[in-house]
Amino acid sequence: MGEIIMSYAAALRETLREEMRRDPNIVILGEDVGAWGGVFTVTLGLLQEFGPQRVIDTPISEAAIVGAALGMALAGLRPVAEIMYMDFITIAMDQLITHAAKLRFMSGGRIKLPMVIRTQYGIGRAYGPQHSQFVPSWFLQPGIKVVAPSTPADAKGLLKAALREDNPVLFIEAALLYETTGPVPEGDYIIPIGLADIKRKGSDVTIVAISRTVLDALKAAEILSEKHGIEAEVIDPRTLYPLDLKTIFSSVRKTGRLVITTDEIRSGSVAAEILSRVAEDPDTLYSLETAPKIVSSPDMPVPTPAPLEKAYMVNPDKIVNAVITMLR
Amino acid sequence: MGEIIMSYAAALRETLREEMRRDPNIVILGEDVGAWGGVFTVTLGLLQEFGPQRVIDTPISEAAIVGAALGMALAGLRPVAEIMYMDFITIAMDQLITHAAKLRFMSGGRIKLPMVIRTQYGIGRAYGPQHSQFVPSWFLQPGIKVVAPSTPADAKGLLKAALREDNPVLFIEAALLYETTGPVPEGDYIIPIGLADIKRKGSDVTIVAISRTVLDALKAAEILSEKHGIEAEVIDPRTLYPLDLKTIFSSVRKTGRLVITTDEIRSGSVAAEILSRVAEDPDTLYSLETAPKIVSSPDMPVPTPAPLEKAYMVNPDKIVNAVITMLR
Amino acid sequence: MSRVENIGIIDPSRYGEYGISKEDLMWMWRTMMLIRRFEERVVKLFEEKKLVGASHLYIGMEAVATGVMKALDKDDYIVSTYRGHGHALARGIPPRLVMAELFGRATGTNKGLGGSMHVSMYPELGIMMTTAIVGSGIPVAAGLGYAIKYRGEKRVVAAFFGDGAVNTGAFHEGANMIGLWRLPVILVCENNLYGMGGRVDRVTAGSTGFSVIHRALAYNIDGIVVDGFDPVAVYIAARKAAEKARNGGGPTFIEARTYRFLGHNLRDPQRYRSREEVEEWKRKDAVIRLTRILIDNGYASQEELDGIEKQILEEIEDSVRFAQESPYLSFEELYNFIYA
Amino acid sequence: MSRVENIGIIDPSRYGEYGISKEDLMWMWRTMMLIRRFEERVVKLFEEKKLVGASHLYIGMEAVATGVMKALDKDDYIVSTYRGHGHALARGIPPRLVMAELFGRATGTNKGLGGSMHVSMYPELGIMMTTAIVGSGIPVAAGLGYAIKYRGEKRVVAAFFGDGAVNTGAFHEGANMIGLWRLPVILVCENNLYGMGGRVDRVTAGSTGFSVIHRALAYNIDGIVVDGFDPVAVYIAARKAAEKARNGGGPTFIEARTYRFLGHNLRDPQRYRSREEVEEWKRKDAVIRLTRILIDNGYASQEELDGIEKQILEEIEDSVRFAQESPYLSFEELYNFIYA
Ligand SMILES: Cc1ncc(C[n+]2csc(CCOP(=O)(O)OP(=O)(O)O)c2C)c(N)n1
Ligand SMILES: Cc1ncc(C[n+]2csc(CCOP(=O)(O)OP(=O)(O)O)c2C)c(N)n1
Ligand SMILES: [Mg+2]
Ligand SMILES: [Mg+2]
Repeated sequence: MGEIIMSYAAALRETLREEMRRDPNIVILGEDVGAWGGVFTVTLGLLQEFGPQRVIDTPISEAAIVGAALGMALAGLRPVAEIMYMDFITIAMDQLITHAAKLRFMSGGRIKLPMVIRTQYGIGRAYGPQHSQFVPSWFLQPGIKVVAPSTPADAKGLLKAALREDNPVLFIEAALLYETTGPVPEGDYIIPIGLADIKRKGSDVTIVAISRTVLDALKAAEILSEKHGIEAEVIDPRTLYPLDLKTIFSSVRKTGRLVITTDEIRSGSVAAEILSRVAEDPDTLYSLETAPKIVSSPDMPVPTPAPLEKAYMVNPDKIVNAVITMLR
Repeated sequence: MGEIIMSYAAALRETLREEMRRDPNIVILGEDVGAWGGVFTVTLGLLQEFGPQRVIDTPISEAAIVGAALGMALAGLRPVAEIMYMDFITIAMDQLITHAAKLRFMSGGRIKLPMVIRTQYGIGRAYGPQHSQFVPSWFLQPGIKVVAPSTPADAKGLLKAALREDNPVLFIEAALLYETTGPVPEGDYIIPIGLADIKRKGSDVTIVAISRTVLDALKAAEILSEKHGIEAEVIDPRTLYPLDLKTIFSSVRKTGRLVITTDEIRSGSVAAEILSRVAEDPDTLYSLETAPKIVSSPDMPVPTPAPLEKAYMVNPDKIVNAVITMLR
Repeated sequence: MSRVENIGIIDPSRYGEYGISKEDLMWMWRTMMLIRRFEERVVKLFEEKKLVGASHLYIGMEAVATGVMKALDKDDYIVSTYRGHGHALARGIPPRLVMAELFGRATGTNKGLGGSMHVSMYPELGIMMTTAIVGSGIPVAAGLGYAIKYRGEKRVVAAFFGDGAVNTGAFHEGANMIGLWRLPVILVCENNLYGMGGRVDRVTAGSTGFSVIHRALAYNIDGIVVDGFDPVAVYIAARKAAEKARNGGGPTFIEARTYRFLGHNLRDPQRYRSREEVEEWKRKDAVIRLTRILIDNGYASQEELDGIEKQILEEIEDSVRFAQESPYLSFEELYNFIYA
Repeated sequence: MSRVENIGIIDPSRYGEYGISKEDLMWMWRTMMLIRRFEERVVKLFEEKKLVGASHLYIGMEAVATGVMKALDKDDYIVSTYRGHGHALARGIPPRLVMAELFGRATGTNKGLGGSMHVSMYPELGIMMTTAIVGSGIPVAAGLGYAIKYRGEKRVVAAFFGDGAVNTGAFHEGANMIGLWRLPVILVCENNLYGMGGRVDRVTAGSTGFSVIHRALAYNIDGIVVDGFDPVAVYIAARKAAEKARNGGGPTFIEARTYRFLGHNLRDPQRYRSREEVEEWKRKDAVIRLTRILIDNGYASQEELDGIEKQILEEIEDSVRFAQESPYLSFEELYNFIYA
């Protein structure tokens, strides 16, 4: 089958459409997913095609959105709940962490929870500290799977996988990614959850890049190659839990150098988790020729003013600098 | 001034009493902190001494308990809010992370939030997955400070510090610690927030132990010394955010070996955060003679049956084994 | 606009009118007695330290689960709580499984992994979730109800929760969805006057007479306040709610007025209430009352009832033996239960 | 038990009876006009891409903030929202500071760190918190109210929120505390019919006539439904609520019935409502109506008003200049604001 160039938002939308046509158990619920079409257009037009029973505009009730999804899943539906901004997931933590992640285990493995929670993080749009948080590390929790695609193709492949998974999947998008475009395979294109992707091959340094920062890492890799003759290998874990450590470890063992990039704040980040796994693995640790480095947001709430937010965020130059300092 | 032997719970209780006598702005709020006296007796008798205006029994409303504390702090009171089990803090995440941690920053530094959130984690009592979670890493967030004392003396000293701090402090206790006893200095004993404590000196291996596992680490250190001639240095960070990395780094540089112990699940733990900091620091990294190791709960909800919970938890033997494997 | 109805104790002279048969009554009596004796045994096991962990007992409240479960069909969904031993037994989970779960054994309802606070989780009989987090079951009930409506099924959801739960955000958000979407959900509020130490009037704005039923109206949900010491009254209330829900009439909030005779759990020093108050409430004991009705109205003789009770006690002892002889899961097996 | 009162548009003939002076009216007019023109300018600045980020405008709703702020004292506390430009200006924060904040400059209300969604946070004038999270301000209002009561002060708290907020758990938990503890809090619900695209009746169980006032009763809070296009009516409602609160009478829930003339924000495609509906509501425009009243009843001439408007426009242009000429904080300085 062929490929079509489309935006990240469109890839998600078309995937939802395809899967909803295939599986009548799939229902979408969330704030303004219906008439509005989703504030980032991901669900635009689905209400018209599938009707209000399957595309459900909810009250402003994040805890109940996730809780209701859980109930639907228990009854055998396959809900896709949308939490408009990742900041608002703070309100649904009980339902996600204390229930969705644990219910199957507590039941002795007798129930299944085929549910997807879609959300996105909003940094980069001058929306301030309450609409810019990216906190995937809270969800490194047994019982949940966490994915964070960086390209339209990955968005499609991972959403398809999530919609066929019988466990709760937290599906994290990024506001700055929605309008990015790329080739997307047609048809039943599925990317297994738990598989990292080598987005660029290289031998001098490994850059593990999370979500939006994959784009920065790829740009940085080009600059490094063109201006400095450094060939970076860029790995996109894509699934943040469970992590595909094998792919990361073997790249690091090859290059001997590691930079991890993320839009999280440094402390308690998934980047820190990855780094700690590398440090705990003797073979990978001993292969390090220089100390690894995390390029992330600093430990500070995001400053709202656009230029300060820009200074706050990861960008290709920061990654280039981290690599050059390392190789100097 | 002298010292008195008392329990961890009593140390907290007497500190609250002393501080409430000193500062009329201190009020306590939470579920059953009044007539009941707190399910772990920490606030027992305070209602009788200070009255219902200062020891406030609330409805079952964790989000509003923290939110109301925030409002009280904005008005210049110094609330001590209790969240009965750390599991229930999931319900107050919005108020804690998106508001308490960020409000001062968003205001351009013009407001202060003198508030303490006390909570405890319940593992070790066969209460199951919804009453045993220990999730301090979620709170490694600029704007908040996080402390987790392991001894009665530290409990007192850090609570005094928290009650004189003008920032939100998350104060994490452990159910299994309440009845442990130890010497507690009398009077105005204050331990600065942000200072790790070397609980035992040693030169062969550094054990960084968090909260309850400090007790396990100390027992492990004795076994290691007596049976294996290995001298472990046990460091209790006490404050989990901001971390006293200096003390940890210099110990690791001295011993060349590092084990981190915690009742968290492995992924996304504060232990992982500490390890990542060690790995990112060239001098400390290069001083490592073997790969460091985290001894934690596995990535699994806690199993309720007592013997399985016991197998699940950190204990001195697991720490001893980790050290011995490392030194072999 | 929603309305509130009151259903007091049903006089035995009216059982016929309500279609209450001898079998119904005998089932109710047996169920309540099973719960009572089972939990008394559990208390003893805790005292003997044979059981450890959580212990939220249902003694005093037996009529509520009994009346509600009687009104439900096999296919209906239930959301239960940490105070769920009674729900489990009334729903018909074999005592062996319940006891084995309390003992944490692999033969328990949830292979021991739920324990006391989740013992009633039993999808085989429609108990889809049992939660230890106050209020958290209500949004889940909304989701279950939505699924029923979406599929055009005739099932209903019965969601149990306490008086204290109505002050949680989760309750509010869930109840709003249930009222808004007219979902086939029965909200069963077990109002036992206290949420841990918090008496209804001290924690619930707007309550009068220690009732929380005014909250139902906020979500356009019809209310029924029912005497929670009469299983017949509770059954009638639940039957009415279930019928309405099955016929597309939407949700009902049943407030069953009851009381727990023991502490919140076995660690509760009960400083928030007096011994006299407890004794006063014990006079309403549903088990004693129904015993008297059965005998006084000729439904059963004391001997018959004693015989049943003996069976129950044997069944309970059998469950203890079964549990104690059952193995735990091995630690390695646990990894199989994290993901589907 | 709590009650609900209705306050419709106040006929100018009754202003005297309510003690409404010419100064009051002129202040209200000026305030509403300032908000209107200020925000029109903000829209333009967004269109010109001179402003970026969030943009929740208050146009159409000016009478609400105006009436409420008029009723508050200097020492009172306020909790505001992401739709806070109007609250800021009505409370008397200088336009320069507001505009500079929108531009993210160090001279703004919050040194630029809050931006549009937090522009009204201004402790100097009692606006203690401005939240971008729907419903989250209500528990905070409870805490502020508790502090007032604890200290025996005469202050009140006015907490602004929208119709959509009443379905959040945070609102529920906070409102319960406010009603339970009889706190001196005025809950100001700006019911503009929609929460983003969610029309009141489609998201709120139990609403009738698109009102959410029934929710107040659930918490034993008295309600006042007021015409939100009449600043005088809003003022009278808020004054009444404030007096009651100061005298220990407890909380009031004011539902101001209003409408936003623009989208939820400037990115809103407004697929959920028709252009006709918007035009219909615009006929109620509070600014136009008060202008007519002032002139028709001889409070002011068109020329006078034009003169004031000219001043306002100059003040706004000055604020834009001021903002654009102001510096940003340096990145290093930011570290000073994380901890006290
Ligand atoms: C969200 C949450 N907060 C606090 C607790 C601790 N807790 C367990 S039961 C309980 C009281 C619940 O009261 P109620 O709803 O009346 O039910 P009851 O126990 O009386 O049956 C509390 C506060 C909890 N489990 N969950
Ligand atoms: C908890 C939460 N959920 C969702 C949002 C996104 N959001 C911002 S404003 C809004 C609508 C709020 O409606 P309403 O309370 O009526 O206030 P209005 O915007 O109409 O003034 C929503 C859903 C949010 N900010 N916070
Ligand atoms: Mg109760
Ligand atoms: Mg609105």
